[in-house]
Amino acid sequence: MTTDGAASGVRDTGEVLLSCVDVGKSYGGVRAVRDVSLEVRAGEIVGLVGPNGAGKTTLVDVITGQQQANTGDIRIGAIEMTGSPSRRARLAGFSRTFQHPQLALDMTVRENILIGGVGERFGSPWRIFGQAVAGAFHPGTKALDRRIAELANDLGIHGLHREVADLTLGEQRMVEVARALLRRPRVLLLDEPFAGGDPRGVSGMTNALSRIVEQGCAVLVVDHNVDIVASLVDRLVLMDQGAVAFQGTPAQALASAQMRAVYFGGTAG
Amino acid sequence: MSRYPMRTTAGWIAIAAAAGLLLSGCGSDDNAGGAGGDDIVLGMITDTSGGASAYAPYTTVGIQLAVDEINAAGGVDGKQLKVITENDGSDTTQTPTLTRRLLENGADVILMNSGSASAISGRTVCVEENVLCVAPTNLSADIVKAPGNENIYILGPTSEGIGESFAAGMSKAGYKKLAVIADDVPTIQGYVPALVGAITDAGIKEVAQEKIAADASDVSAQIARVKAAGPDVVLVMSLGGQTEALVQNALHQQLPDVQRFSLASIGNQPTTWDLADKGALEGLVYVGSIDPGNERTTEFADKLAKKGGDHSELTAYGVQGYDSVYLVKEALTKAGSADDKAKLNETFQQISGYQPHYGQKDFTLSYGKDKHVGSDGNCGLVLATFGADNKPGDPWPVYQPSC
Amino acid sequence: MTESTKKPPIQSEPAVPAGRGGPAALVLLLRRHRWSAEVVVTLAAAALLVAYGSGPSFRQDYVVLICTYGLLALGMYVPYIMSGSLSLAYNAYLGIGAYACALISTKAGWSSLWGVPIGMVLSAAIAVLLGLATRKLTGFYLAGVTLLFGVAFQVFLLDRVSITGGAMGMTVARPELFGQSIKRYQIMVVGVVLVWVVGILLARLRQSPYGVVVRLRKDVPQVVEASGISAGNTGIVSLAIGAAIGSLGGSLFGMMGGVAQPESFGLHIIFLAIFMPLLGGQRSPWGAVLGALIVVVFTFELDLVEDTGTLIFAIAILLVLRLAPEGLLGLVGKGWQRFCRRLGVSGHDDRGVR
Amino acid sequence: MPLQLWISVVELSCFAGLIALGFFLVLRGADLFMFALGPLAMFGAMFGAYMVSRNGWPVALAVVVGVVIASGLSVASELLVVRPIHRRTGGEENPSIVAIVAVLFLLEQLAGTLFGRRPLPGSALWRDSFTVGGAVISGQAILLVAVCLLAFGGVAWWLRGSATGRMLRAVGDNERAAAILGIPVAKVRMVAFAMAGALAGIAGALFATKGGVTFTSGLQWTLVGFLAVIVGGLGSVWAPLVGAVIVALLQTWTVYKFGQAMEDYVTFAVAFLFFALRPKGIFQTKVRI
Repeated sequence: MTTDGAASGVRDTGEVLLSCVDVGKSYGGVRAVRDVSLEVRAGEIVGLVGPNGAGKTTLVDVITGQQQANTGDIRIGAIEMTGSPSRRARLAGFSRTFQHPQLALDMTVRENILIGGVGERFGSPWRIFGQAVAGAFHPGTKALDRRIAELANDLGIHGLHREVADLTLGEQRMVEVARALLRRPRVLLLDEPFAGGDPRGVSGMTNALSRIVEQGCAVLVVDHNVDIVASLVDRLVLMDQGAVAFQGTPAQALASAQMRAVYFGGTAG
Repeated sequence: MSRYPMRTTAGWIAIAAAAGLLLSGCGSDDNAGGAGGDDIVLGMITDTSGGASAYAPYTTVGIQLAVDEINAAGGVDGKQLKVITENDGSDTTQTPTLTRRLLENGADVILMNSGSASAISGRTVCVEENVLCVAPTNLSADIVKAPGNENIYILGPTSEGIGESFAAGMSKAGYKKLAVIADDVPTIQGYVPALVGAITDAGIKEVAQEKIAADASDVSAQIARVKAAGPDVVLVMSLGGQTEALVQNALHQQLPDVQRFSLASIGNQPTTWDLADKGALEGLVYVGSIDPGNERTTEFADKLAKKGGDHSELTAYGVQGYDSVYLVKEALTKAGSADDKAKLNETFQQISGYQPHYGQKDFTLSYGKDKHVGSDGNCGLVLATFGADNKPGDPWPVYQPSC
Repeated sequence: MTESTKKPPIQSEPAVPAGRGGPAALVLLLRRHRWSAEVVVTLAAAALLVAYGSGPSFRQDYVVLICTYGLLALGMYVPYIMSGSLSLAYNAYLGIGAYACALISTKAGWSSLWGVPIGMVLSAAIAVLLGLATRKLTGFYLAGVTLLFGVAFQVFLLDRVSITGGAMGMTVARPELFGQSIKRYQIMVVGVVLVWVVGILLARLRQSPYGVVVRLRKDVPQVVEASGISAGNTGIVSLAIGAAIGSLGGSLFGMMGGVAQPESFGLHIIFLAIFMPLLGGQRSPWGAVLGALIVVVFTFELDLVEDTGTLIFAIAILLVLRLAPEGLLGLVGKGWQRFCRRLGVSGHDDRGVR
Repeated sequence: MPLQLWISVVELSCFAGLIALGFFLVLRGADLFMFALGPLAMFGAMFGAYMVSRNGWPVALAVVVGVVIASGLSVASELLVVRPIHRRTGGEENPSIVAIVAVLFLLEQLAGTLFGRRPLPGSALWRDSFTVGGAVISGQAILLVAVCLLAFGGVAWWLRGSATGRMLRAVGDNERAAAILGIPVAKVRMVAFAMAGALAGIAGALFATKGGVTFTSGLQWTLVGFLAVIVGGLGSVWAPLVGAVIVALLQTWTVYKFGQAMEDYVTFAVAFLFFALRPKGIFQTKVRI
């Protein structure tokens, strides 16, 4: 499968929305992430690939603020994120999906999406309390519901009032994407969006992604399956043993020795 | 509205079903309310499962004995007495509701045979419904404290009376420093201030006051504190049972030379005597209401023994239950019928000089508009001692309350 | 059976199936106006309750007890059922509500009605403090430490005689409004109205953004955080709301009974508080109210053989937990879905938002 | 403090320690706080006391049967209530807590209905008592201490030396991982519940002679054991015992110094402080992954 990152030249002019510089994270003596630097620009899709145990998940956790980096510097737009809790990342314009869909199974599709759009209303304890009081009297979700309906339509999600438990895994991933997109993020991180999905889900996801980037969003796709990701992204970042092994266009990456070494072992030829 | 979906598809159906259930409950309740129109109904709040269940059954036996006796003798003005009961388990949240339910089921008079706290919780009902309420065994003067006492009566002597008797006895015996050990049950804690107040008013100094958790398994810390305070007399207050035994054993062990006093509960509970170590109760003075020299008491004891069955041992509770029914009978006779509840309350207040079956020979009960405690003086009490066999024995030779 | 046949994506709302006009149309109508239906039916149930309480006077106590327990259960609803924080100090909140009314009327000489807001604010404040101190705890540890708080509170009521009146408690003066003392019957009506209003508000709250956030916090707290919301603060606010509602129930109870006593606020309250919402059903605040109704019926009507009411209640709880985790309303809901399916319409509201 | 109080501290420590050891086993084996252990201890003790006082059973027989019943009920609650609910909810914590609290409530009410709601006196296995330096030591207290030390030593040896013991620790650390490794998770959990129930039964039977037992005693007993675990932590088998000693010392000293009412305040304050400052107790477990 060969794919040429045709549009990459144009998109290079976009501003840098996510940047990691020399990020490192170790547990005890184990260095899970070593001096990783990468950046994602507006309107660009970057794939972060590597085999299991390459340090992808740790890097994602560090970027999202779920774990704190030992060294290095992470920025979303111009905002320094290092050491901030994950909810600050969201307020800086960062959205994500999860490797295992994080959805409340006994709640509806609409409700699971809705939370993606209300973060700024819950900024402080007092505002949370205000939301509780207001919520008891007036739902105040008219505009949000319209946007949810639009998004659902775009992403091909049907039956907003179904319980999430009734959805297929592919549909659940779409719900996560909708949640992440509800408040038009500047940076979107998709964590293994294709794992376990059916082919229809993959094509839906691909369509959705191209629309998202058109709106100037920076997208980072994390996956261990290089084949699917390569067809989709402008650039690939290959991780191995905690460090970046290769960066470049998908075509370059697939042809590279590093890729072969990482995926097929040093002896493979 | 459709924008506002409720996922509780069936919530309201269930509510409707529940409401239906309630309605059907309406119907059955009305039927259940049919206490025979020809009977005079005594509604009794009792406790078979809570804190007062240790003594309430004795009272019930006394009450039933009196009712049977009166019915056998032709009833009151040709009408038979009938007892209906509700169990509140000493849970004061339930008492008012159950009291009202007794009234709904036809009760003409209420007997409060549960804890003092229950009586207090239920007395608002007595006033609001203007119905005569008698608490046969409760000792707390708070039950009949104004305001809100218009319809409730106790027999007495109250905890204050007990305090006065203790005070007089302790003074006469020359004690100076008192230590109090009480369990933390609300009923007992309610007695503490009245009792201790009366004793300290008599010039005896309170050097220690200790609380014991009702389900305590260890009292050594409290006993050590008492010991450190150096009292020459100790007053133990509990509902009886294991807690009392625990304390008495420890006192017997740790402060063998200090005189001990206790409440009626230990005198009335043979099971507690067995829990105490051998000889641990010897010399203990308790305040009882049973005077072996009172002929009326022995007469009652004989009837009770003849009747037999559970809880037919002679206790003050049984006598007081028995007497409370006869008090009610006197009011009923005077009022002519039970139909006018307000009048029944008034005639109860006219009772004077009733000779109860407990206390000393000269003891009488009288009531009045402002006299809701029946006892005419403290000779309703008897101070008795325990013998070496852990059983109640002779009257305390030092002092006996008088009227 | 393949994935796709098992879970067909439901495309659009079917029209009323041909030839099944009557009942199916009714179901659709009800579903479309579910919210109005809920208001109407619960209002009718409240009216029935008032009608029931208009009979013999013991029923007024009965109804007020249902309302007290109803508010207690509704107080558990937001923090526990929706938000997943199992804080057990509810005997304290109920007690604070009752004692606030008692203290304000006996010590300050004001109308005991002032005790209502004071109790609510005080309870909420204590809930926040407890919540802040235990914010890192979950599950068993939170349950344990709040239980200890409940024990300490009861000891406080018994022990601080100068403040709480000790074992015998304190009287709560008949509440007065504009110089008029409020009658028992009126208190009962107010109680029913309170439960209904709180129930309706919580039903709305459940569907509001706050409700959605709080419920998601229970299952997927990391999503709440990733959406820019502090899961911890959301939980603490829910604890405060629950405590205030519980305190409201305590005030109602105190004003009706005319007395606040330590024995009314013992640990048995905690058991009731946990089990009532589960018994009735977690999907709706009305489940909590239904649970309260069942509890009162159990304690007063089900002493079949002496003193077995609570035992039967305990067994019922285990059976519900084991066999009908959705509670009684859940069972009814299942029946409803089956009924709808037989009519050929889906019981769920599948329409997208248009 | 007078010598007599030190003896009380030792007795209370051993009792709380035994309950806490039960908690420790279930926490280690199933990652659950088995709050119903106190009521299980109560149930065993009430059964024994009832049989001795009403049916004239020999004390030893009543104690043994009581312990077997406590252990059996513990296993039954795991099999019939806790495990099915644990499984249905995918190991969520709150439903498990509610299930255990429901068992606790049921045991209380069952005991109240079967054995009556009034306190029953426990019967001593060893009725003698000895006076040492003015303080009285009952034979039963000596028995309690001996059994306590034996139980702790035995469990420590079992955890380290036996295959099941080592599996127990693995399951509690990560049930899913243990299942993947082929450890019989269900069996290990059952063993933990059975042992905890038996320990509770022994503790209840031996301690009931001190102050009798009522159907409501169980909750208090649970709280004492809970506190011991909170203070001691889970870092070592002996941690619950250390926690129990500290709690017993503090409670006895508080009552001696300030009277009964302070006990519950101090109890709550200790729990509160430990939760706020050292939530994993004195002896912490090593980092789990």
